[in-house]
Amino acid sequence: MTTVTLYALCGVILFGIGFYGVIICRHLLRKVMALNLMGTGVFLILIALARRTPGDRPDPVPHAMVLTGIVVAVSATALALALLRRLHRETEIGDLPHDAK
Amino acid sequence: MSNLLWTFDIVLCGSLVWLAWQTLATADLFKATVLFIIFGLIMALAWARLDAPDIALAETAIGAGLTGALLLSGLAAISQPGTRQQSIKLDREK
Amino acid sequence: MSFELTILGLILVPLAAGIAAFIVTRFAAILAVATALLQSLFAFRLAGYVLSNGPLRYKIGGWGAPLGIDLYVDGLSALMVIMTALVGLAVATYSTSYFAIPEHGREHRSNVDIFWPLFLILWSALNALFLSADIFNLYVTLELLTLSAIALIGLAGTVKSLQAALRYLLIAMSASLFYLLGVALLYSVYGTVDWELLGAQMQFDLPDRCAIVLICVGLLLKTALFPLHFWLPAAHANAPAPASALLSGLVLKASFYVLLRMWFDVFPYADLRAVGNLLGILGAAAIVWGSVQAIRQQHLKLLVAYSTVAQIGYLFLVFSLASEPSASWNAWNGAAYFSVSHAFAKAAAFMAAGSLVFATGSAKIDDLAGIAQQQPVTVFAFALAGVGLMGLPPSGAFLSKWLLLNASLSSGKWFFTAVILLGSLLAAIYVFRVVAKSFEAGERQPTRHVPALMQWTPLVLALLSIGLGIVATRPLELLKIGAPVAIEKTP
Amino acid sequence: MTLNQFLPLLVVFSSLIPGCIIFLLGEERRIARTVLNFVGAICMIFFVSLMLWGVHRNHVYEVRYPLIDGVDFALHADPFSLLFVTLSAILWLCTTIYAIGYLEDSPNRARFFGFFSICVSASAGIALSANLLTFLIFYEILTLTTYPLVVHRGTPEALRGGRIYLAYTISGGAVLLLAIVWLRSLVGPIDFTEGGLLAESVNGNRTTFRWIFGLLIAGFGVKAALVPLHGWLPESMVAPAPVSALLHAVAVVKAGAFGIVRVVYDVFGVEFCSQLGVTTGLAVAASITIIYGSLRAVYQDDLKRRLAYSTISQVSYIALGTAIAGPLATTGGIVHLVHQGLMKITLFFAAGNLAETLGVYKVSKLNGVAHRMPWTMLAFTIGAMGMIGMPPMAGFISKWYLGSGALEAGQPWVSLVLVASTIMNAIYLLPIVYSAWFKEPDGPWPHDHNHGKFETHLFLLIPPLLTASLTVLVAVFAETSISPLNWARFIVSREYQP
Amino acid sequence: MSRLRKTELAKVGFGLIVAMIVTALGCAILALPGEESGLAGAVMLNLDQAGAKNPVTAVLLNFRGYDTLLEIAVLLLAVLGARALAVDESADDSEHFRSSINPVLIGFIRVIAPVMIIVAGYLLWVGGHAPGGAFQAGAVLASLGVLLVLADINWTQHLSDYSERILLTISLVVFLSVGLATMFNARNFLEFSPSTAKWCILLIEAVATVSIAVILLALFCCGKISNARKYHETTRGRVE
Repeated sequence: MTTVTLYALCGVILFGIGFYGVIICRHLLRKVMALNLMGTGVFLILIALARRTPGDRPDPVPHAMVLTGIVVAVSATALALALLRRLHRETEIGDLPHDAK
Repeated sequence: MSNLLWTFDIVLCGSLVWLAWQTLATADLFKATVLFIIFGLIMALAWARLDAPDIALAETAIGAGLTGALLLSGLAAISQPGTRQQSIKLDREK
Repeated sequence: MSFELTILGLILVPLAAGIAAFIVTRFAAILAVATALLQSLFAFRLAGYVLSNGPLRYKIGGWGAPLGIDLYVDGLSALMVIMTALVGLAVATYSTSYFAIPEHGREHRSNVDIFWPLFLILWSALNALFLSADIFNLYVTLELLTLSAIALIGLAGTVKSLQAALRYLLIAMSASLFYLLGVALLYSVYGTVDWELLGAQMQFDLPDRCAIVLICVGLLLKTALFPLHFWLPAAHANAPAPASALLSGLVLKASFYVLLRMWFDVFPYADLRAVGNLLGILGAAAIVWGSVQAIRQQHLKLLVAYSTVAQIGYLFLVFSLASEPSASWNAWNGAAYFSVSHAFAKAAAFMAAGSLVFATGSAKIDDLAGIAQQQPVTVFAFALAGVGLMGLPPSGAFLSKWLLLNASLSSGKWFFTAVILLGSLLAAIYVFRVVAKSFEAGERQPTRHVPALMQWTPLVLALLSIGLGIVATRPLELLKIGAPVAIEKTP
Repeated sequence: MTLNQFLPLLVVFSSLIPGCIIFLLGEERRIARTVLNFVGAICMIFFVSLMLWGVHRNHVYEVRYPLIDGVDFALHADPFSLLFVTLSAILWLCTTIYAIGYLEDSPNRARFFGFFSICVSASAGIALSANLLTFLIFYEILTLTTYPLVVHRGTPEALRGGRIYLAYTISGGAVLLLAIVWLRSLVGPIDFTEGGLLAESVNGNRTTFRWIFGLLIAGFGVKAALVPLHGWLPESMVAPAPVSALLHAVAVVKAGAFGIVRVVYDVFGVEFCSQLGVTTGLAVAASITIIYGSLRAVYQDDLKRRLAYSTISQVSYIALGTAIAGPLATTGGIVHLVHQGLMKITLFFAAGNLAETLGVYKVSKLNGVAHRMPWTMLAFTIGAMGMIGMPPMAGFISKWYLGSGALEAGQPWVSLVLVASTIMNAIYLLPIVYSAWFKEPDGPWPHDHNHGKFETHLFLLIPPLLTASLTVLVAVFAETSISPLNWARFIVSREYQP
Repeated sequence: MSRLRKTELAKVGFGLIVAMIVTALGCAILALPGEESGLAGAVMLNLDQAGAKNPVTAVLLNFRGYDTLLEIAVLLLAVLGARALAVDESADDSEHFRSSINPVLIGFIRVIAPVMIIVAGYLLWVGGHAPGGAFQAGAVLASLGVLLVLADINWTQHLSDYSERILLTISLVVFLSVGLATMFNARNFLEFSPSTAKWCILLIEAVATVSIAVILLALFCCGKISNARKYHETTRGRVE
């Protein structure tokens, strides 16, 4: 096992934990955090795998992709929180009703 | 040296996974948010370890810092009473 | 005007217009309609280039794949861009009236000011997605699309719409991450994210399989294929009517387009027969389940939204049907054309539904009794759109179903034949439930006056969805250009 | 492109365009609407006569437009299509007059006349279709545009009738679609061709073709109201009288019957059908329908429902004539398409007059009605006699040809069916005539509208008298060159060409 | 009780599914080739023409600049969404507005603000050849803004909504304009000539820093910086 695979596997686990949290956690704030964890997992996989280059300089393309991804994640988080605030203002509840309607 | 790094890597990964799990598992939302921010900071270490200083910087500033601030302020906002009456009115209008 | 300006214009003009509409709110509506007109022009010009030159690439930044990002246009993407342009034009026209109504502006005017930039950026995202040749760039455009869609849903400001938007956000963002992880795996194996280069190399090893599954799951979640559709009805039914039209008509098609592209151009689809059959069966289940749910709904917009769940099912039949070489051409064409005609019909249906809801002040189907007398144009538009949904001749959906039926018969997959026909019958039931209600005699209170644009735009769009059945040769000609090599090119 | 090629399209447009304009005109523009209707109807008759003249001289009228590769939308005028389209055009004119009188001062007339005109273009389109796909397109348009007419009144019964109507016809359309796609996927694109085409292109699997034939007949049988697919017809009698008269007695059911004839003769070919052994099945189904329809008609007290069951029974004469597979019987079947149309529309007009003027809907309330409305009942009587098959009325000719055709083809049991049906025709129609003329009225009429000089509105009176006289004329002048009978012979001579 | 068991069951079941996904992915990761350079070679080959010595910056703003353009649009979208969702608070909570201004915080900010601005400038400049760049610099500036908001330092009162909207969008406008300007030189969209690439990138990054900072701050303030004060009133309770 190399460092690359260690971190990549760590990323996979984070992805799994995040996905589990998005679906299973009740509170919306926690779902949002879980979403971020999931994203971090993917980013970790990308960056870890980018380090498999022969030299000591990692592949910069995944790095750029991850930067893009981080920005997307923060945008989504902000939007989710804006929705959450508004929803809370109007209903005082922090989770979604169970039925899908 | 290599063994030391190995240990470092394993501890780092282990703590990342543990923090992630705790973020979702703790009962207290505030605690979870703080754990999440710590997770972000440790993550920056991981980025640095993976020769990704750009991302380490971005993660500290955006991932941990701003996302954390957003989460905290969101948490604060939803800890206050809302204006429920209005919501019922809004609902009826539709 | 050159090809370069056309293809860039399709992406950048709405983006620039969106920014402008955000800064100078006063002229936002005029700007949007002008942009929409320009986009239609661009879209047809682009199709012209494709028709005369075959598939084309444009290297952004001049680097070219794999280092840079390429834009790519072939028949399928050109057709999608035209669809976006025409539906977008209709939605823009409709929205000028819709958001001029104080009630839709809600308590604060800022909603209206925000709608136009959102709409234009969404448009830009759609075009960017249809014209991208880079699967990571597709991720970015998908995100752009999803975020604008979420914001549009939230624009309604009701509790239900907020809940729906949040659920949509969580699902769609996880879906994006699935997709991104798939892309990451593919990149880490092949070192490129250009789909043509990927398609040329792709194997069927474990990482490839994982990537395929991840990408499929992500896109299925975004396209709301049964049983992953649970987020859709609430989101589409609670958004403001123009937004519903965009979401059901166009946004879903975007993720379906990506899947269609990936499946036939990137994935080794000959090896995916089992997955394809599974998708086909899920599609069939979606048709039945969505239609039955639509029949059971009490609210007009929910009915239309469940109809979307059903109609999405037809699109997925292609993955099963196209695995037989004798049927692949018909199936692929049928699915591509179905997504276009459904966009028109569904957008028209949602806009007509929005007008009816406004006229009666109620979202319930039961409150539509006898409205045909007072709102003949809108009811007629809804009924015509319904014809497009049922797939009765001479609508575009009819020809698509004809192609799909042909494919199912020539591949011997009788099960799908039965489902396609059953779907039409069920669609007839839910459409005529509304139409029959509107014919009901009896005293009813006078309805509110519906602005002319909100009456006629859905009608024109519905007529277009019918017209698609009459002018199908040209679009099908266009589809041939750059159609996946794996597909037999002769009918 | 010459005008010749466009003529079929012009026929369709001559009612489609007025229909669309009528929608746009709105409710209040009564005069414009009336003018448009008449202009359209007269244009249609004009174009049709042009084509009649031309087809007789072997001119070819065809428009073709590709929908997708290998699938054409095509209109084509052959003698058989002209027979149907002429009938539609003439009866449309009559019904338009009638409808203007009938719907005077009722709401939603723009909607009514708009859809009505489009229905007529749909049936003209059905008549002129050159292939099954085009046929299906117009068939579905007919279904859709008839629906608003059935539910026109918006009452719960009307909505129920509409629902049943749709359930039958849309399912029929789906079955038809399946059959057409299936057929096409086996033998490629085929146009209607006199004498049929399939015989040459078929190799092997006959069972498949039997299935397809069955599906096609089932699809058309819904509209032709073949038992057991007839359920919608009595229910949609809730529609206003002009709708029942033109659409349910003529356009819609005839579209189904027309389709059956097309399938047997111009798609499969009568030879091939016999080889497959499907004609007997069709003949039996038609016979059962004839007997069943007549039987049920006897027990109906509601006048329009009685007529509806009578329609079910009579339309199957056409299918029967087709199935017997001999020149004489086919002539009988085809000419019955026209004759039955003329007679049945007369009956419906008359029934509508009774309902509209006097408020009489039931057979049992008809006593002495002829004293109040002699002209209407005269038309009714002529129609009824024709239905029974008395000379010198139209029905006699059809039955005569059918009967002798059956004997010619060596299927004498068919004449038994004819006899039985004739007897029952008499049982359910003659009592009406008798009580109307020879019984005394029971009392004042439920809603007696006084229309001054005439027994009812003039516009309501002219059409039945017109169609009644046509019923007589087509029979009296059956041997002249312009009679429907002669035209039917012309058709049959081409179908049975070697 | 049964409902509880049901949710427990769902948790376990879903956990198993996730475990399967994770296992499959893990196997896929282990099956990947151990050495793969991806596009690193191509990037290095073209680095001297890209106008930035830091390969990540080169990829972000040159090779895949189009992604970055769209990504800034994503950020803007989030602001748009937040603006649409923000509720215009009425002025009724103005009384507890001047409740407490924390003197320690203000003192801290006095010290830290110049440092942060310098750091941001440095990150922006250094991004051309070493780690750093617009996102990082923008994020630092935004953090400063957040601190100011938290300390109730009302620096936004002279910022009209109009100029705020311009600040929010300026980077997109400049990015688009630079991209289009390259086309006048008979080049493709966003194709910088090697000689001017450095300056194009610097210009874009400089403007992007401002916009990103404003956007991120706006996201923190429910879409509108000018909302900051009112908004802060509703949240401070918990944060401090």
